[in-house]
Amino acid sequence: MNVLLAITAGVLFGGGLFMMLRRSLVRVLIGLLMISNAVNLIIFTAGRLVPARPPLISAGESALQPPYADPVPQALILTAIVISFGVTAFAIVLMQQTYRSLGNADMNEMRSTDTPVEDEEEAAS
Amino acid sequence: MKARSMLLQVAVAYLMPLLLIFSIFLLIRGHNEVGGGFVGGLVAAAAFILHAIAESPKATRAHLPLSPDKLIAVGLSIALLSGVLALFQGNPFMTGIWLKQPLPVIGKVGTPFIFDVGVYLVVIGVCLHILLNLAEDER
Amino acid sequence: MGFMILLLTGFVLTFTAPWIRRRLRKWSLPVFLLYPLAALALLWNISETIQKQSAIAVSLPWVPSLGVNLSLRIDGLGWLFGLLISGIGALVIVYAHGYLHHHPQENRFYGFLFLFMTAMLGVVWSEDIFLLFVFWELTSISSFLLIGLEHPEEKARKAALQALLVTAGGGLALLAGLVGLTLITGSSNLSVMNTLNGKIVQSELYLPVLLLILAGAFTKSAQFPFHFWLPGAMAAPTPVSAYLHSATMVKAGVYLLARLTPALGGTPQWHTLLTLFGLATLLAGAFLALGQTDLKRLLAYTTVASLGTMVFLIGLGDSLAIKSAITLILAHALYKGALFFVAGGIDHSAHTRDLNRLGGLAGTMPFTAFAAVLAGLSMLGLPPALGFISKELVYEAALESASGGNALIALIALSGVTAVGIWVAFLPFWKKPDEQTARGHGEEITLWLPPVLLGLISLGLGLLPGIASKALVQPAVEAVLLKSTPVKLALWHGFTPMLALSGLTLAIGTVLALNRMRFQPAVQTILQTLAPISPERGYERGLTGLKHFAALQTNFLQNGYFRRYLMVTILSGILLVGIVLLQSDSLPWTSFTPPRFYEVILVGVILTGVFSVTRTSSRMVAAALLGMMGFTIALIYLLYSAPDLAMVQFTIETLSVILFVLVIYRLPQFTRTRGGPPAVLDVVVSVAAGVLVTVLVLTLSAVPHDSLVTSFYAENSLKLAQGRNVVNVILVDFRGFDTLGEITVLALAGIGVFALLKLSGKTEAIRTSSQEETK
Amino acid sequence: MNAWSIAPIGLALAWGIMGLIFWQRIRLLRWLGVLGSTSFVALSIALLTMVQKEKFLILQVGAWRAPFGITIAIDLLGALMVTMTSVLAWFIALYSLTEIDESQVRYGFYPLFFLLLMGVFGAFTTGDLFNLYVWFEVMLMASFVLMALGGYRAQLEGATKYVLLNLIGSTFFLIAAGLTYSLTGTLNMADLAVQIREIDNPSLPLVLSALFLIAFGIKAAIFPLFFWLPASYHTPPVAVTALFSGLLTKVGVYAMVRVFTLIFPFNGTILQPILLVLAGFTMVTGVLGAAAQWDLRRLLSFHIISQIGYLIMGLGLFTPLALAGTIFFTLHVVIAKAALFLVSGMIQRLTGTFNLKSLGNLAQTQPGMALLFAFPALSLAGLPPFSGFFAKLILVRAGLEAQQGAIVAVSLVVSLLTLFSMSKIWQEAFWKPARREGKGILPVHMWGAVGGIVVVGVLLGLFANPIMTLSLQAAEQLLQPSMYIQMVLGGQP
Repeated sequence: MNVLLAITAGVLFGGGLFMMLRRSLVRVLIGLLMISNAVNLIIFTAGRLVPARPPLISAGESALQPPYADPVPQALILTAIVISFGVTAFAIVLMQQTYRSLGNADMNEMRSTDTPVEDEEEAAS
Repeated sequence: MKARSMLLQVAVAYLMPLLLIFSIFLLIRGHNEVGGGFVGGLVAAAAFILHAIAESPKATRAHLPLSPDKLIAVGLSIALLSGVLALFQGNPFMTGIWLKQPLPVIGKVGTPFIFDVGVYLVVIGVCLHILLNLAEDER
Repeated sequence: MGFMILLLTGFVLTFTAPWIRRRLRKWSLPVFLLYPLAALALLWNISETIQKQSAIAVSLPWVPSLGVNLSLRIDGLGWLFGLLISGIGALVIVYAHGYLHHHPQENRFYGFLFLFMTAMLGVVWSEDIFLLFVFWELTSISSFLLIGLEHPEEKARKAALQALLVTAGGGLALLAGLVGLTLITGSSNLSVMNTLNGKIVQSELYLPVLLLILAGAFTKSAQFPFHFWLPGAMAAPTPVSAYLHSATMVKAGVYLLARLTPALGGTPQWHTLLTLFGLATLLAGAFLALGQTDLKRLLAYTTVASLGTMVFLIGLGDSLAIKSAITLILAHALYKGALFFVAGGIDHSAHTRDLNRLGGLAGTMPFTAFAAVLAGLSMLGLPPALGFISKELVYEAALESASGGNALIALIALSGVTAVGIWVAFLPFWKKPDEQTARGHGEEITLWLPPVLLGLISLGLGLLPGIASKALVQPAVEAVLLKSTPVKLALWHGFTPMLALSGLTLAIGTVLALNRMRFQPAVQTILQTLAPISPERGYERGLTGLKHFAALQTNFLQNGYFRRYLMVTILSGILLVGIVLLQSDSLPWTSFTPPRFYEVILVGVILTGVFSVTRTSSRMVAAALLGMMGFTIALIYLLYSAPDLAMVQFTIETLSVILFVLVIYRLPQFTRTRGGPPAVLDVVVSVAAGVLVTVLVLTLSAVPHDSLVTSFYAENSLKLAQGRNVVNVILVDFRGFDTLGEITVLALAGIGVFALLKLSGKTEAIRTSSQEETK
Repeated sequence: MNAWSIAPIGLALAWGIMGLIFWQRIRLLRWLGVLGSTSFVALSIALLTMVQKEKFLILQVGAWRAPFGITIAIDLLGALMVTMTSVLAWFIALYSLTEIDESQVRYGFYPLFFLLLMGVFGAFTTGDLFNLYVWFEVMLMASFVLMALGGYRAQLEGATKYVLLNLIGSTFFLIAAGLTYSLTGTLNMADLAVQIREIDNPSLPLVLSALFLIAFGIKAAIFPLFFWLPASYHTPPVAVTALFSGLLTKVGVYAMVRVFTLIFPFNGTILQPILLVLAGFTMVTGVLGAAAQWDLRRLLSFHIISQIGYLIMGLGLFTPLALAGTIFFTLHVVIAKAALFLVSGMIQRLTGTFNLKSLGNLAQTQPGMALLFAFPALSLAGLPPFSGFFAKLILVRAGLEAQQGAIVAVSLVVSLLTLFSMSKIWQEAFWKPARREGKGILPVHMWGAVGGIVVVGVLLGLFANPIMTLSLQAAEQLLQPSMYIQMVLGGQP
């Protein structure tokens, strides 16, 4: 099953990347969201999935009884999910503001900060 | 968010307290069962967002005991202080300190739990800060 | 110790001199003179030690961890150079008080001058080669500042840059060479290195080190083909030209070669390279000089020729050649300094330096004319000036060098130099004035006294060759050769081949000089024909080429297309990981277990979602698909025993979709990529990245591991951390510190969104400063 | 003693929270900035002396023994970096008193400033791989906001690229960290060092190293992953640019140094030549990029990339001397670069432009500023007796010792081009006749801040020995990880 999930994660990642390579700001955003989901899935899959119980110590026990799912990747992913939520929330709003300020949602039109400055006085005359 | 429906308003009026109680429940039991500060905070935030959708962001703000940005500050402070407490015992930062006796309803209380409360508050604060401001930002 | 303090004072003066000058006005002259005079006094004080062929050394730690120390050592060579630097320096200060009076940069000039003087003294006194390098580069910097003194003129700026780039470029080669030298010898101490000739010469690094050091010395001393910056440097005010670009700084390279002779010399490579470049420079300098009409350029090119001669002599390397080189250094510094002063005086008085417009100044400028004659005698190599002795020695060394060709080349070139000497020293004063001639208006004592003094010294040393040889030349020669070498200079050797050559030189030179009008245009024509392949043009082409290439590559790389950036970034990742994967021989692989039915369904949903999302052109559909994929992932988490994860994923997905929908309405529909470029590459890269990720997951999770960490948590979650939900315990306790960072990120996101929403859009209203440029 | 190692992070968070509490009190916040950074300077110097004495400061957070909890481990490198950060932050805070305008303060400049520092301190002190990721994110998130704070069009546009490309970097990091856990079952760096060495198949760690190289390479802006930097660095207020130039890319380099010395020593593998080649290209493309610019700040931004090449070169050579070179070079370049950016900010304030073509004659009108520019500029070009010279000297020496003549040659040529670039600024802004005269007077604290940082830079060159010795010691520590491992895993909690 690992294999199937690994492929899924790969497809999600590749698909997200493809979307990020589009020109439309909205598509780029969608790609970003897909990639952050893909990464979590990657870590999850890499954390060795076996049929197991959730990492909860049941009443009466004093320790986890095997087989249990590795809680560490879960904790890591949880942290990662929350972080990426914060980051994507910011990114989404940033894109919105960029669009508003530029009046354009075409990534190819966003080049002003890279193209060399014109000579202002010469340009003026 | 202009379109408001009567039905939704009524539903939210009942749902919101329920959701809030559920979120606190998630927070408290998180140490032993599925749940925790994150999920609790997210659920609470969802409750307020629902309210904002049904009524208006402004009305929701009126319901909040603290403004979202203050919630963030308070939450962070609680989280930090819960870690600092250990220093007074001469232990490393964030070493758990537990009350000997469990409290009723809440159960065992220790600094990790207080830390989780901080997390809970930050999550609520941030989600509301983002979503409310975004919802109010009609241009 | 006094020397150390002296150098330190020099740096203090660098920064305080402009202020002193402003406060004291003309009284600054005596104050400034204190510095070179103090240097002279210190040198005078140790003269007995120097005469006894020993040296003064002092050392303080600087960066001992790198083996770089403030070690000074003043031996005969350093002593002679020290005398020249401080002596001529004192005269330059006097001269500049007259010459630069009312110059807008006057005050600053003295700061730069002291910086230079100190740096130059440091170069010739350093015992640690890295300390030497420090001072060496400081001379380049001060030279840059001084050449650029007239910086509103574009010419001055260009010349300054040219000099800086050439000498600093050489300096970098020098640095590499010096580092190489320390690697061979294990020391950065010059005296130590100079005893390790055998080790150095046998090292396989010898040739590269030699080439690098020569590159440094040759650029500094304006050897062909790096000579071109020196005439350019004549954009500097004349006191600067006299001091830096004839008497002292340009000799730093020569100094270094002399200094390193015991360490690096004595090999065929050394001999060949130095004599070759030396002679080439001598010829080129002499020939180029013949084509000039500007006094300072004439002098500059003959300086190039003299520097070539010095390098040639050091290349010969025997005691006669070294003796001759040292004598030439001394003689040249005296007469060339004086002639530059004279040229400056003429310029100051007649407002031109063009030979064609000068003449008959002897009447209005008698003292200057006197100085010119004194210095001219030396330059022409006429007895009894020191220049005569030095020229005899040059011929003697050339003749001794077994190759008659050397002497012939020297003869040709020195004849040219002689001609130039006649033009510079005599034409402006005694040529009959015509209607083109500029009128001079008198002379000032500050401008004629220094050259007269230099000329008199030159004459005096020629008349008393005993003093010159015993006191000045011999200690220096011995310091170079590291052995006792009696030096006896004399005006009269009898009728020798050298005397014949001297006479011949003078004769040819005079003929050339007298036929200037016929002869000079021809030289100029040749130079013009050669101009396209001149090193100077090469430098300019290199510079323009560099600028073009820089613009080209930057526009290509940093082209503003985000897609391209992302593509390159991802491709590099794929490439790098791919390379590593390909060159590793065996990789473990996860075994395939047949999936369960509902797993297939969930995976199918996600795959469909991915596929549809890439195809859809509706924002809402995309949002819905995103949500669908997110919730399916939550189900996968649930399925694999991660209920906490599922719950968080579920709620966060909900919030994200709300957020996304809130925003997406404000954004436009997808841009239609009107036919657009084919996305084949995008597809290929995306697929490759996806495949790579899958492969990575499968290989890296294939090796079984038993995590100590996991079992510790399983064991102790309840016992030590009082919680049954192990994931939660990890989050708030075991790894609670991560969570602290994580909620900080969240808080930052909150602040950020708020700031974005409130601040943007008000753009134009508030803004006055930083950003208007870039808009 | 060990308990102090948490202090930078904790203190930064505390100041950040204070900033949030006094949200709208502009004047108070401004002084809070100076006060807070003063406390960092004091703290970091104390830490540095402690580390000098005790070699390591190790703290097991929550008293969980390594590798079960998160370890904070400050070695000499970490302490040096923290000190550098604090010193830089102090000058920036002083400079910011007027540079950051009111609206930016109102919308969170100071909390962001402190939390950015928190992330940076965290990254420099943590001994846990995933924790490093978290601090990276804290730092990045703060930098995202600072980048966009102000909301000007160019800022938003620059920030968009900055954010997206850096998120890709984070993605690589996260994947790499996850896979590392998958391979070894641990995240503690010291424990990882042990576990990785026990893995039979050497290509598996190598694959991870490649992933980390890309992840940190993006953060460090090496060739060809640097695009985000020139696209965005010139858009925020100059104090922010100076702060970023000093910290963000350097944290990337630091992470590389840490991970590649402690966990994945890569010497002898295929990655070593790759790293050296990348270092060369980074230097060259950066400096050529600078040569093509006429906007002062863009020009300086491209030089950041070029200088990163030198740092990577030291890492790629992988000898004690070379690593010491990287460390010393980092300290040098952070100070010199920040000084140059701040001077450019002063120039812009006076003349209203960053455009070299419009500037001119400042050597006449602002001799003091010329001096303040000249020192760090010469230092950056590696001329003696400034710190850049020693930084270059040590790298050249290490390169020749390792018989890597090619990279040494490249580094020397690039340093000549750097000099060219600096002299271009000098010629255009300071020497040539001005088209537009500067007007007005700059506030005293600005002169103080820039003067101060320039003096620090000059002292770093003139009295290079103490810091050089520390760098050499730090490099020794890095190349003998056994001590670190033992201290973390076996030492007293």
